[in-house]
Amino acid sequence: MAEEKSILAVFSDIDPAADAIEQLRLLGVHDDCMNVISGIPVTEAMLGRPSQWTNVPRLALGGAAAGFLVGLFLAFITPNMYTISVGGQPFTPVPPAVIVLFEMTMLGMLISTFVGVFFDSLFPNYRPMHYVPEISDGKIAILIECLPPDEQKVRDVLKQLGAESVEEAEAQHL
Amino acid sequence: MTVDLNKLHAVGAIAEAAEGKWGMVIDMDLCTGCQACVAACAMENNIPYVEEEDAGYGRSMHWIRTERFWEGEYPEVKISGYQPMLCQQCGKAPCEPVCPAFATVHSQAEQLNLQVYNRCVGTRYCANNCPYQVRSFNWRDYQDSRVRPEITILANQFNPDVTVRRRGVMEKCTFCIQRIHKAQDKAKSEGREVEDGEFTTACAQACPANAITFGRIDHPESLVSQLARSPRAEHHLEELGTLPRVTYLKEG
Amino acid sequence: MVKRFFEWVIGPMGRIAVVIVGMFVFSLAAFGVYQTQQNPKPQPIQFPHNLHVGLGIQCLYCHPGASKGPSAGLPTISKCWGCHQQIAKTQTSPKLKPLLDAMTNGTNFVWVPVAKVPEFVHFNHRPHIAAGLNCENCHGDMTKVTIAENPQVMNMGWCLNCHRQRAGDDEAKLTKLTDCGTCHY
Amino acid sequence: MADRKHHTSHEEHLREQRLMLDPMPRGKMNEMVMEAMHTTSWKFWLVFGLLAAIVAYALFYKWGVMILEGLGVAGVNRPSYWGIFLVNTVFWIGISHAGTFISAILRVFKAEFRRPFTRAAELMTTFGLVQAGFSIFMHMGRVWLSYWLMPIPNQRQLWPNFHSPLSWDLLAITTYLLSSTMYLFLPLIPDLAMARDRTPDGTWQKVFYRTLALGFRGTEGEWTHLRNALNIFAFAIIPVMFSVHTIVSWDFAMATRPGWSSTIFGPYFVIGALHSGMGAVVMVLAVVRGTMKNMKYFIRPEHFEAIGKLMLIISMAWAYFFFNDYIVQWYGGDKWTKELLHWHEAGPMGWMWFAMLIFNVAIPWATLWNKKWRSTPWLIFIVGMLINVGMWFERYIIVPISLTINRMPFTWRLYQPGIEVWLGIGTLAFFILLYMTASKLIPLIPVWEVQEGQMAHSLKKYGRETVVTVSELE
Amino acid sequence: MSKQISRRDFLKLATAGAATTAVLTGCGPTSRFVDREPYLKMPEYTYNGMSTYYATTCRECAAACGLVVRTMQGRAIKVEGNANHPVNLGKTCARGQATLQGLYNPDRVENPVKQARGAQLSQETLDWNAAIQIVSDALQNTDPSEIAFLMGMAPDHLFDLVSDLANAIGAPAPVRFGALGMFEARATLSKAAENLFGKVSMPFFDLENADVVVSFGANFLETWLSPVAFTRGFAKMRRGNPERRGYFVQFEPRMSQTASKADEWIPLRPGTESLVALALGRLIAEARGGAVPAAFASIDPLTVASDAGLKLETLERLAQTLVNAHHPLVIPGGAALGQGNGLAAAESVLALNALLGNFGLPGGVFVSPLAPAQDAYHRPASAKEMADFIAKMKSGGVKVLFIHGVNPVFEMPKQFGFAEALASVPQVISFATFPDETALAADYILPDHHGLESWGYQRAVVSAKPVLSGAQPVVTPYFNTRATADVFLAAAALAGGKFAAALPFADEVAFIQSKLAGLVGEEGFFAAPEINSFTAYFQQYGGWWTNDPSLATPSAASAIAKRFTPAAAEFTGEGEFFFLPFVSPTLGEAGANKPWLQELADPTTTVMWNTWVEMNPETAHELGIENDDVVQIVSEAGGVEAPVYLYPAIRPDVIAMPFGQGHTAYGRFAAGRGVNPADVLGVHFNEAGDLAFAGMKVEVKKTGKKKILSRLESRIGVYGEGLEKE
Repeated sequence: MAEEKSILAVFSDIDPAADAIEQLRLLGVHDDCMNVISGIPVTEAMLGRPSQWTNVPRLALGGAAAGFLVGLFLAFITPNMYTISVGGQPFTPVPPAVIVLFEMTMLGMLISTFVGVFFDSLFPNYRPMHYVPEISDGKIAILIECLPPDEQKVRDVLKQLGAESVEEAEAQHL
Repeated sequence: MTVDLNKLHAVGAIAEAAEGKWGMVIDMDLCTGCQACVAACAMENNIPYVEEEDAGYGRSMHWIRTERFWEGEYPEVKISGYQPMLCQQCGKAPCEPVCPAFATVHSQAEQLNLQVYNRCVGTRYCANNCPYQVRSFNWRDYQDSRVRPEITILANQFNPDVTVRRRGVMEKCTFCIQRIHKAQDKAKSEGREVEDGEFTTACAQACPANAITFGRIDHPESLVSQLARSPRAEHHLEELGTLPRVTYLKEG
Repeated sequence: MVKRFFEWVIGPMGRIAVVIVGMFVFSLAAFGVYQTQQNPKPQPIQFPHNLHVGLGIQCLYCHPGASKGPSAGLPTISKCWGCHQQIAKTQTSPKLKPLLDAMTNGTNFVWVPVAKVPEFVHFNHRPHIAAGLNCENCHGDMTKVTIAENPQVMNMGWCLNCHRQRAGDDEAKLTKLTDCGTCHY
Repeated sequence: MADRKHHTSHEEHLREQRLMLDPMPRGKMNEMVMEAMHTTSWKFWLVFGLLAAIVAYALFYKWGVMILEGLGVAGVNRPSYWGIFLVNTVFWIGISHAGTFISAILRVFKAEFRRPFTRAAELMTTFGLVQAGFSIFMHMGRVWLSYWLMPIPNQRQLWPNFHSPLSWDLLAITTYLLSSTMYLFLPLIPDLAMARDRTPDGTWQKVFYRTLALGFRGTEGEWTHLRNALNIFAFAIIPVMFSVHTIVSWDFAMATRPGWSSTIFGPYFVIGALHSGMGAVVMVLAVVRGTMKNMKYFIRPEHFEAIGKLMLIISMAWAYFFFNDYIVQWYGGDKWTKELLHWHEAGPMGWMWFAMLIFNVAIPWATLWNKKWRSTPWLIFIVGMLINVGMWFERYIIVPISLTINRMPFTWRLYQPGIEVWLGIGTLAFFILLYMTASKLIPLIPVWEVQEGQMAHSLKKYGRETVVTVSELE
Repeated sequence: MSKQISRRDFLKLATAGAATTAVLTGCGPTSRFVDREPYLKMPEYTYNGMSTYYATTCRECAAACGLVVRTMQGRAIKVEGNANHPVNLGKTCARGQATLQGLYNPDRVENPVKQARGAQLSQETLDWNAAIQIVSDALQNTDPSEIAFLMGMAPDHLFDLVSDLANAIGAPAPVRFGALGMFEARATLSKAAENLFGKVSMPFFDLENADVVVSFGANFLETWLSPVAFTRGFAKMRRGNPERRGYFVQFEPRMSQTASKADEWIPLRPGTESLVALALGRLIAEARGGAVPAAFASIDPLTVASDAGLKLETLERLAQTLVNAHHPLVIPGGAALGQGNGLAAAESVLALNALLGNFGLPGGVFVSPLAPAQDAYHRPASAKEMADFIAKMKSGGVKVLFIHGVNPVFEMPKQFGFAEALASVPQVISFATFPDETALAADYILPDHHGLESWGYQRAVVSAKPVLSGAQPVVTPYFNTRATADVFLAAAALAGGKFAAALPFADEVAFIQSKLAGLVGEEGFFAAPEINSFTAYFQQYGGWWTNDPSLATPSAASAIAKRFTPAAAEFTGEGEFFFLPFVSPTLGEAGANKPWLQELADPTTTVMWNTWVEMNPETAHELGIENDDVVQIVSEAGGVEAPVYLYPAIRPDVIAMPFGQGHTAYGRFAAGRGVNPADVLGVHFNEAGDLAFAGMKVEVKKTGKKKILSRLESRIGVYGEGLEKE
């Protein structure tokens, strides 16, 4: 589909954007074909959008588990590689091991959360993307991909509902 | 007989092993404070001198020092017994677990506290944690001939059996472990056990008053064990549960 | 200001500067590597181990300390002379001239030790020999080399490996052989 | 009409007071933040150059001297083996607690006043930890071998000793440094994107922001992932923060020394850390408000007022923990502990002990109870500074002064600082230098968070009273 | 670099790796393997890395302790005691331990030099042949009566050799002197023994077997006569008998290290020792009942007690203790003899022993045996004799002076004017090992070996058995030095005639053998049928001594019968303080050039690396003096400045100073460090001709300066300094 075009409609406020999304849905634009780009975290509920799927919590959990395993290795395996007795303590005392386990678990969890954001958001991504810099000045943009055949209708609706500009989205260097 | 601390995961069992292997008894009634032990130790163990300023600032490197306090007021004043203070080779040493690099560890073969110089990174935690304050730290390059030209010739007397330490390393009394090894090696090559009194530490060897006795504390018939059972015997700061291997015989 | 610096860096002078700085860093690194790659000092005499061992001379003849104490020892010149004075070739051979000179002038060879452990390691040959190890277990096959070379990287991992292997299941032996105080004091 | 007028003026008054009720168009706000970043006077460069010189001399040159000559050039001795090095380490770790406290705990509890200065506080966390790391590495006798403390595989199979509190410390500080840096970075991404959008092409800043913004656009997915991650961070970093200073306190509490072996040291240190951390935040905010352009809009007396309240509470908590520690030690009556307590109060450094109590308790209590006083930036700046001095004294009392007294009276000896004073000054200068650099490179105000907050705030009239309401957006 | 790289480069990497680890991990430039292969031809019995032990004699003081020195590849690395040696039975003192720092001292005289009395050690080195020529010329071209030999205290082979030489050529007998002898008043003790026992000898005190010991100032645990032997004896006395712990009382105005080990330290007014001893005698006699012997009859204990500042009850109690004792022993020594009435003090204490009836009994007083190969007891010169010697030098009676083993410019009080006297001697030849003050004032320094590099023998000063302690080189000489005995032998041979005839020996070993020849076949620790095997054993065992003690019992009768005219000592000087110099227990008289001795804490004060003035805290408080305040001690002879140490155990009217520091030369560790209390001393003698070093009163002046003394002890922990009182 070489023909496929995207439209970027820029709104200055949340209300018209929410209305526009509703109208678009009536026009047959599927939710998956829409994306809202905003400078502040506008929640899905405000715009009446389905909630987004995110892997971050799962990744965090996995990272925690991995960190825990590393902690186990450090606390219980490494002292047995070269057994050295100190201060009459056992080689693998549990109380200090708890500390190691805790720190490594937290480290694993937080690193994987951080990496999770990158992973889920496909960061870093320096390829050209549909964007207008005004978004970071508070505008809300709706990016409509996979346009229905009656493209003009969509444009009209957006215009009617107060879009400041409705333009063919151009990929640009961010 | 060596007690294998590997298998012992309980404190009680460690206390059982607490008698250790090598022990020392110091008779404070005999110690005259003459410093012969200090000099002998310095000569045996390549201990640097630190010169006036550092010495007066608590940086002297002696592995053994004689402590003495005053009691009473003139004219009924007296010195409360010279107490040679050296590493007590604790069975449960507070210095050991706190080293992050395993530089001070408990020798399971010899039941001694070891200081592994080359592993030491110089956090000085062990010295902080030593209730006896007997660890000394190489604050400067005291043994470097580039810093001190006289070391070039003084180094001729260095004991090749003991590492020459450089700056940033903690050190302490080793119970003359080089002599222990030597005696054990000799005994082994002759197919026998080390005999009591066959060798001794440099301090005990020098002590003119014979106030220091060194030997196998786990052999009940050895001289040091017999002395350690004396009614005058006490351990310094015993209440900390460090299980010191040096026994002091009180005056009187 | 910073921007101008960046512009300057991108410009020709900046590139030259970057190249110079890079070369400086590189040469420092190269110097460091060079320092660790120095040839050991040359031996005073090109001693052919293979020849002597081939003649049936035991290692302990020239390195008698190995069976008695910590150091195997390097032979003094009188030891060399003990045999070589009876060998006619000693007087003529150019290779043996250093020996002849040393003997006539009463000077000594300063051998360059090859198999060295760091100073904080206290190694004792005697127990190793007593444990049934042969010289070549650590020093390599001397019938194959002329000037002695050290075939092993003599580090702690290597020591421990062998100690652990030889201790086997004997707990007491393992304790002794992996005790820090056995080598470090 | 009069009534109405009254209401209007009351509303206006509220708006003037509270940033959250004083919304501003996003573009304008962005511009203000960017302008603050880009407006640099010669004074800035003067201070910057001065600090750079101090860092080069006091921190790096002096440290080099110390590495080459050994720790003898410092004042550490037997029995004060640690000296100012550890004082500074604890101090900087304490400072670093403020960032997490403000941005994580207050985020979790949805304390809205936090919004404009979470970043300023988080920066302190990261930079403070960097200084703590410097301090702790400096005090090592052979710092070039410090990598031995890392759990790195090696041919000897000898790993670090996890019995040692210092090993825990290393793990905890590493964890904290990494996670606080990540926690600083995540909410920064949208602001970096904003800076990117506002930076003209062809400048190095554009490259810088473009690189760091990672291609962030603000799509729904990106926001969701970010929000989720921030929630996880906000919750998870709190126990990490508590663990860090607790473990630092265990460096002391695990030791068999009179005065150190105290079970309350953990929470006592944490509260102490917050105490000095909040003091430092106040100082930073006052300076930022005073010196940077447009910051009077973002940082208002209400913020000082709110932090002042927190400081007062923390000061009370600190006093409680201090007294708790003191009375338990005193009541125990152990010979050496008594000697130590006597030494604290009646020793040659006794003035420090009293100064600590005055700075940490008396002065905050005397000033912060008053709403007007605690809203006055310069006043609270001074209080914050005194608290920091007091907390530094507290650590000084815990480390070198307590180290003087041990169970071997024959070795007691006073500690006289040497080169470590320079090194301490160096870390302080480096901290400020890093902060100044950051203030010119990254938006110091998290614009999107402020906007989000302003979106949620509104005024509502109940009868004749106009009140502020906050709606939960998430 | 492709295929060939593997092994050779690997090897390089490995070696370099070892070097890198060495540097990284803290063992760098100074190695524990310092050039330890100096052997050209390694002895058959030597293996690398294995030690060889040689028996020899300690030369740090004149006590002649036996040493066993551990050497490795030609370097001495540790001094240990010779377990067979009767003087020290395997024990050593700190000074003996540190002798290695003398051997490898960075400031030794490395070559014979033409010193020409310069301020610094001359760089103008001499050839040894030229040096011997100089000695030979000096011997030949000088009238024998104008040749003088000044030697150290040790009665050793060199003394014998020089005596023989002097005898043969008609020169005056060599003079032996040492600061230790001066500060112990040895001449006084032997004079007292001579007066009472009728024989020139040293009394022997059997400390080992005594059970109650009362010492009048004898610092036998520090430097007195033979400290190691006495310390052993003390230990035996204290704990040797499992049933009874020995009781020890010390009378001394200042608590010395010895007194600090006493069960009772009784500070008495300086100069009243003889009175107290006599009073004790009277009390003992009275307690026993029966007649009071003549010696004690004329004393009134009550007056004595008040004169000495004691309580009569103390004396009575002590008398009772002595009466009840099985083996009581009273020892005179130290500062008690170094006063105007020192001889009387020594005699009255010996008389007290006679009264206690311990002469010739275990734990009592004996007459020391003569050492092997000795015809009569030679005591070192007293201060009076030195003064006479100095007068002779000043009057031009000495044209050539040979000095060996003594440093009188430093050791003698300035008032004696030794340095000036030296200037009036045309030729001074020093044999010093170290560039000390006297050596620098010489025309030539022909350095002797260090003690551990030398041959010789030495007679024990104090021993129950006759002991001839053997010395042999344990290492080859490190510098271009030569044994002084060899120099004299070579010079004599060069001079020919009566000189060569007096010393017909190839080298010093031959001379030593000639002296040992008389012992061949004697029953002793070993017996050898002929001289060569005797010499071999002599070296191997570190000397020769008899198996059994050969102590003689003095007669008690004359001692008890002597009539004393009891009087307290006279003091010279105007000041308000008694001045009490004592020899530093750790430094001795010549230890200041050894850094480790400097760093040893003084046992009682724990001061290191400096000189201090001991003062009672009360006195200091009254004078407004604090710790570390520099004060000036002023006497008629001059003044010295030193920091104050507030010493809790010293009489308020006494100030004390250690002797041992205050060098102006003597190497980098000694020069310019501390002050020399001898500079305060005036020329006053007791009846025996010994210096009345403790017989002065001095003034103390504040200077307003401060010098922090380096102490091992904590001022906070030991004295509560810096803490407000609770």
